[in-house]
Amino acid sequence: MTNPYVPLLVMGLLAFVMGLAGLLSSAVIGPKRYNKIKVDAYECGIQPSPHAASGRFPVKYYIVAMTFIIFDIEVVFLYPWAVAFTELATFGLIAMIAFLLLITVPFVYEWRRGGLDWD
Amino acid sequence: MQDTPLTNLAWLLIAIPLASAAVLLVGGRRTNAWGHWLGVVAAAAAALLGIGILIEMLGLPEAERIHDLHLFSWIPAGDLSVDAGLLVDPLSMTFVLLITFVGALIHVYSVAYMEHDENRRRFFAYLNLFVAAMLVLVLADSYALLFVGWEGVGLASYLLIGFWNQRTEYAVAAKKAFVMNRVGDMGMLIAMMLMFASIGAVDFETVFAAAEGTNEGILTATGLMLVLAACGKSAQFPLQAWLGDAMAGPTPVSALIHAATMVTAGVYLIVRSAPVFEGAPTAQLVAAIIGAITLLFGAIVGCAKDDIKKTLAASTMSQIGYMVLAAGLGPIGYAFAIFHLVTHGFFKAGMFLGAGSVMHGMGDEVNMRRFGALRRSMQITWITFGAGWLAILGIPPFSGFWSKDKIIEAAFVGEGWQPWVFGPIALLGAGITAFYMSRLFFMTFHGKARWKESEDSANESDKDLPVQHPHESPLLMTVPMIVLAVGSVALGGLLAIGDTFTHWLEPVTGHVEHHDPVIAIPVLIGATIAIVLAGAFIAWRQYAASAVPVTPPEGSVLTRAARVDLYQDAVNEAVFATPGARVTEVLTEADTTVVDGAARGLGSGAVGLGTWWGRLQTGFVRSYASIMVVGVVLAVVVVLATRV
Amino acid sequence: MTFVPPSIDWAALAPIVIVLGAAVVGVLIEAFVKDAVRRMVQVILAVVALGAALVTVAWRWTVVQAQGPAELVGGAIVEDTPALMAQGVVLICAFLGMLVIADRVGGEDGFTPVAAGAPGSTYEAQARRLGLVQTEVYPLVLFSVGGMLVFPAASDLLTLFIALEVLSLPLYLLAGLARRRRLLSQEASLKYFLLGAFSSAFFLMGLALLYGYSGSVRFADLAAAVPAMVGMDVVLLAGVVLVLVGLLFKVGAVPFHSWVPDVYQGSPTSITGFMAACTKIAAFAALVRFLYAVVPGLTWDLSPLLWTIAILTMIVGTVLAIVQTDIKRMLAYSSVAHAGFVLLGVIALTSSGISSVMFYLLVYGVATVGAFGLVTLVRERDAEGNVTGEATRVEQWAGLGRRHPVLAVCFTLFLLSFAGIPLTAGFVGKFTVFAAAVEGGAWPLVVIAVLASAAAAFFYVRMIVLMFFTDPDQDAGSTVVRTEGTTAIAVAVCAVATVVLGVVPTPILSLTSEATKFML
Amino acid sequence: MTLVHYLVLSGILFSIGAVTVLVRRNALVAFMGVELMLNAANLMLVTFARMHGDLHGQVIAFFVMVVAAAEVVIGLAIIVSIHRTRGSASLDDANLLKN
Repeated sequence: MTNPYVPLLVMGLLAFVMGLAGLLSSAVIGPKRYNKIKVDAYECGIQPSPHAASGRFPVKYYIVAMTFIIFDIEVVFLYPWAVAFTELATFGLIAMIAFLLLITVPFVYEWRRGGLDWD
Repeated sequence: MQDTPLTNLAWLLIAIPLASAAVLLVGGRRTNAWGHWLGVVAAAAAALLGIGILIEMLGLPEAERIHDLHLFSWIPAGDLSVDAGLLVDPLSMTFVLLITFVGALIHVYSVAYMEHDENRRRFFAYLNLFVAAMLVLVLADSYALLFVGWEGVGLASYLLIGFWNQRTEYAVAAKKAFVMNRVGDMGMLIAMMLMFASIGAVDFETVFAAAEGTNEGILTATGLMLVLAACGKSAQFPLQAWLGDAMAGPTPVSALIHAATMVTAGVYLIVRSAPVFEGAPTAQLVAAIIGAITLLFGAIVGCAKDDIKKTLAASTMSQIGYMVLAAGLGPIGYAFAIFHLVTHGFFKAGMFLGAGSVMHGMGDEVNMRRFGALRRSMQITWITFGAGWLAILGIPPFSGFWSKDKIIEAAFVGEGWQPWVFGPIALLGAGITAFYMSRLFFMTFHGKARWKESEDSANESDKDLPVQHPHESPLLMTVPMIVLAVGSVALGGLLAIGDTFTHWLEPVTGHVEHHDPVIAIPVLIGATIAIVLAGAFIAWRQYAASAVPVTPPEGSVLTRAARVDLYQDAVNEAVFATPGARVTEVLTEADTTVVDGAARGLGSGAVGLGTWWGRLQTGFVRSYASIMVVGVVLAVVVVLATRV
Repeated sequence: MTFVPPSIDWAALAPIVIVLGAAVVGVLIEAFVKDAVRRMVQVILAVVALGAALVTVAWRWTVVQAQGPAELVGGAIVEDTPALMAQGVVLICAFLGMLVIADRVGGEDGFTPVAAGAPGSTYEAQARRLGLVQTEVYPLVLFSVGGMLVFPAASDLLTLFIALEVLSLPLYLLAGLARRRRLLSQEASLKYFLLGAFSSAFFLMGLALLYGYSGSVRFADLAAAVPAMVGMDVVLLAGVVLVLVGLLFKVGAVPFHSWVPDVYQGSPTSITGFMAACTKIAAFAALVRFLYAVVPGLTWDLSPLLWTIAILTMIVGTVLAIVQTDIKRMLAYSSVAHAGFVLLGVIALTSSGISSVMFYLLVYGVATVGAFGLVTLVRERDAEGNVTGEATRVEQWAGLGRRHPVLAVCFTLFLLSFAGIPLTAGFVGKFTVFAAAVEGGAWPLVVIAVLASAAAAFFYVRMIVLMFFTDPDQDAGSTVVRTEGTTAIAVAVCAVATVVLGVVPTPILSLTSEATKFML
Repeated sequence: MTLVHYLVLSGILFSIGAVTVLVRRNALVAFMGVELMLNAANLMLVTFARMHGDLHGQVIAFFVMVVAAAEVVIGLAIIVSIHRTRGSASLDDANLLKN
């Protein structure tokens, strides 16, 4: 068995077993005192604001994050295109323009539906 | 080859009742006024066409009497292609005539019987549907198309048993029948798969041609599965439980479906599959054993029932046991099985209609202990029922004598232990049959009346008796009864003398040399008649000459056992359900109207498994993810461990 | 190294381009069209796009019949008859499903007015008063259908992965948009998303392993590399198994099925019908292509696994369906069981296997859309007699056959088809699949399948008995609401198809068997 | 064969991600586990690309990143809306649908 991938499989299995062992041992040995605080998100020691149902949750940050991701994706593809710009020639240019236009569509949607208004 | 214009129209046999059913169902209330007559006309038209085809067929030489009509290509799937086609031959024509003729009579009868039911139109639609499906079953030229009819009659029977579905127990009975039939259907499907796997086709022609060269193991398995299918449809042991409950349906339904036609489909299946059984003697023997068990079982149960319809149902079960026994005896029995099937179709349907007539006159009472001395008020019913009674007893020259006696003779044919087991059982069954059918007849029509005409007849002993005004039924009901009675009297002799019927079936069942039974024939006939008369005499002593108590006496162990169908439900319970008592609790919660018997076995097993597995469905995403991971790991391990 | 731009045959891509293009236009409509007419515009756009795509698929079918199959976009997608057949079936079911989705049953949309509003909040109540509609549903469905169209045609693992995500991501959102029982709906959405993402991670790992094994993700290259198993077979087999897990998850095969009941129950019913039908069709088509195109050389290695999964799927689906008391959940488990039956045809690995699978999927898809469409119509009443959410508890359907015979008869028809009773499409479907499996030598599976379908008849029949033969429970009274007509049309089409395919299946069967003629 | 170490690392990361999904109760953390699995696959793709001297693996990694981003957007939307409804993002609180 000189297969170079065997260690890989063994490691994967080991990692899995370790993880599972931790899970099982904590389930078997550990005391079970679950409460709300213990399972809730950690917010820098401040009590997490519960029942944000009335709209106090800052959704705006989430929308900004989402907008960021739109551009993030854009850049991921712009880099390699820029590197191989000359070789890809017209085909690359047209494809990229189409891609950018498509990326703009959700952005337009967000803008028209008021996602960019802070207040 | 001669021209056969009528035979080529055989598809109309199915199309006519089907179209009528469609009109009645789609037309809705608008057809209420004349719908029942449309149903009658459709059945009668099919019967006339059937007679036409028969006449045409009689005009042909024997070798040309088998026609395979191709309709259309139904399921072309890879190597398997199933064509829808009709097989018109003496065997299927026998059934066509029985179904359409008896069917038409029962349609007529139902016009009066169902007169006060607001859903009479729907009832006729279902009846027509049943006739169409039954004709598909017997005319099919492949197992696949036969299966369509098979399911169709199941569905129609289910609709008709549950027709008076206002009452829960009727609905339960309907469901029980459907589910037990499914067990049989499973056998049918597996048999088809086996044929496809070994022979590569499911049409009769190819299968039968190839059966000879096929491995005996496969043929045996196929044959056993076919027997299972027959058991489900024909209420044979151990799938007999549904037939008694099916009596919850309207009486014409019991007469048509649960006596004359549908329940005999299993016999048809076995006879039709003769070439398969030819190569599978074990399966054949199993069929014979099942027939023998059922014929005794039904007869014993019949002795103790007080419900007139349930007694007749038990008797049907027992008589079909005779047919299955005959079919299981192989070529010597095939023709007799079908012959008995035909005569039984007549006399049993006649008796069911008679029972319906009695119930009609007695305010829907079914308990025979509340009848008695009805012969004066219902003379036509009495006479017609009497004809059926003498026929089933096998008193010469009534129909039953000619057919049942042949089966008893055939049961005594053979070598080794078999004739000495099957023969006496068949003989004993005839005696018991004589006892319980006479019991039914005397309790109903003879003896003292166990009801009174009016409230003030003031005899002290009559105080608790119910008031009844028995009266003869209208002409629409009595005429079919008379026709069937004539059949019960004469049909057997007519077809048996000179072996007409056996010759008629020869193109299908093949010619069989005469075999001598292990006991001489005259002795057998004498013994049969003697034992029958003895049974009838005992019944007369007990139920006609002496008073019948209105409340059933305690009875012997056997009687008590027989009253509860020889504990069939309890046995089913013990075998299937008790091991999973906890499981059954869950089942009851999950489905309070669960069917009992074998269905409960299947259901409770499945429910138990379901509940157990359902616990894995905790609702926690993380446990779902764990199941997936375990699945992935196992999948990788399985693949890597079994790699080649 | 010079770059050769791939030639793109736009005509061949037309079905996909039409659907995805309509989805993008739908997003722009969301941005620019006024509230009042937006819903109408979206519905028309979606229906027209699906119809046009269906017509285009039919046209491409004739082209492929004449010119043979072709590779598109540099080999990322193939156009051959199995792909077109699967696309056609997906589009038919999506079209019918769209009719159900678009229907404002009982005068109200099936979807929440504001998905972002917390259930029970004043914000939500306000939106409801204003009569807002979440019309994003329509472009989302179209995106999902776009993914489903690519899925069966993908011929490399990357395209397959992208298509998987394009079809799944919108469904995760759609699952959470129910108008009523928002908590259940959101929970369904979360579960579907998390487990879906989990399974696609496995799929991706499989992709990476297969890439490591062969240096390519093209199906053709992979197939070519399969025989050369020099000490690398562990990687190959692990990769294949992981990719299969991703596909089997979408199909809902045991043990990757646990999301199915929860998601089907919690999702808006019209969406459940759509995804139960279309996702399964697309995923099975992709599974068939993967098994046939990539790993025929591994049949012996994979068949123990596939057999086990098929058996488990049939048994678990059937058995669990028996104990359900919720109609949507019962149908969900029955769909798991159906996945098992379809797997029989897949395992057969013959050309009749492919055609039987296609036929079965069509039959199953049509009955599923119809059945869930009917579930949207049966509603509960609260104490004041107001119509509220769907009456999904089984006992609430008691006696429906007497009050609404047409509805009950249609539902019965679908149930009979699921149960495989002859003269319904389901019987022919089961028959062809079983026949194909027997032909492929898998007769023990067929025996189990026959047993399972016999047991399955139990709960279908129970439902029929309940509808026709049981007296309605007064407290659990249910009522049937009016449709705008589209659901009625969809259900009627499904019912007619169920009968026609059962009685005269020949034309469609010959079509599906032609589907195996041109396979790349 | 130092490249094999990357594969081992990727396997470990993948397993850690999978175990995270199984173990962590918080929906966001569980979701991070999924992302870890995706990125482990990415690492493997890139390593294999290097081993085969073939760029496809790297291109695929780009696509995977896009898909992961899209998944994040949708996953966050779902988790946020659940959090707003229930006031917690615990996966174990969401078990109305079961059996």
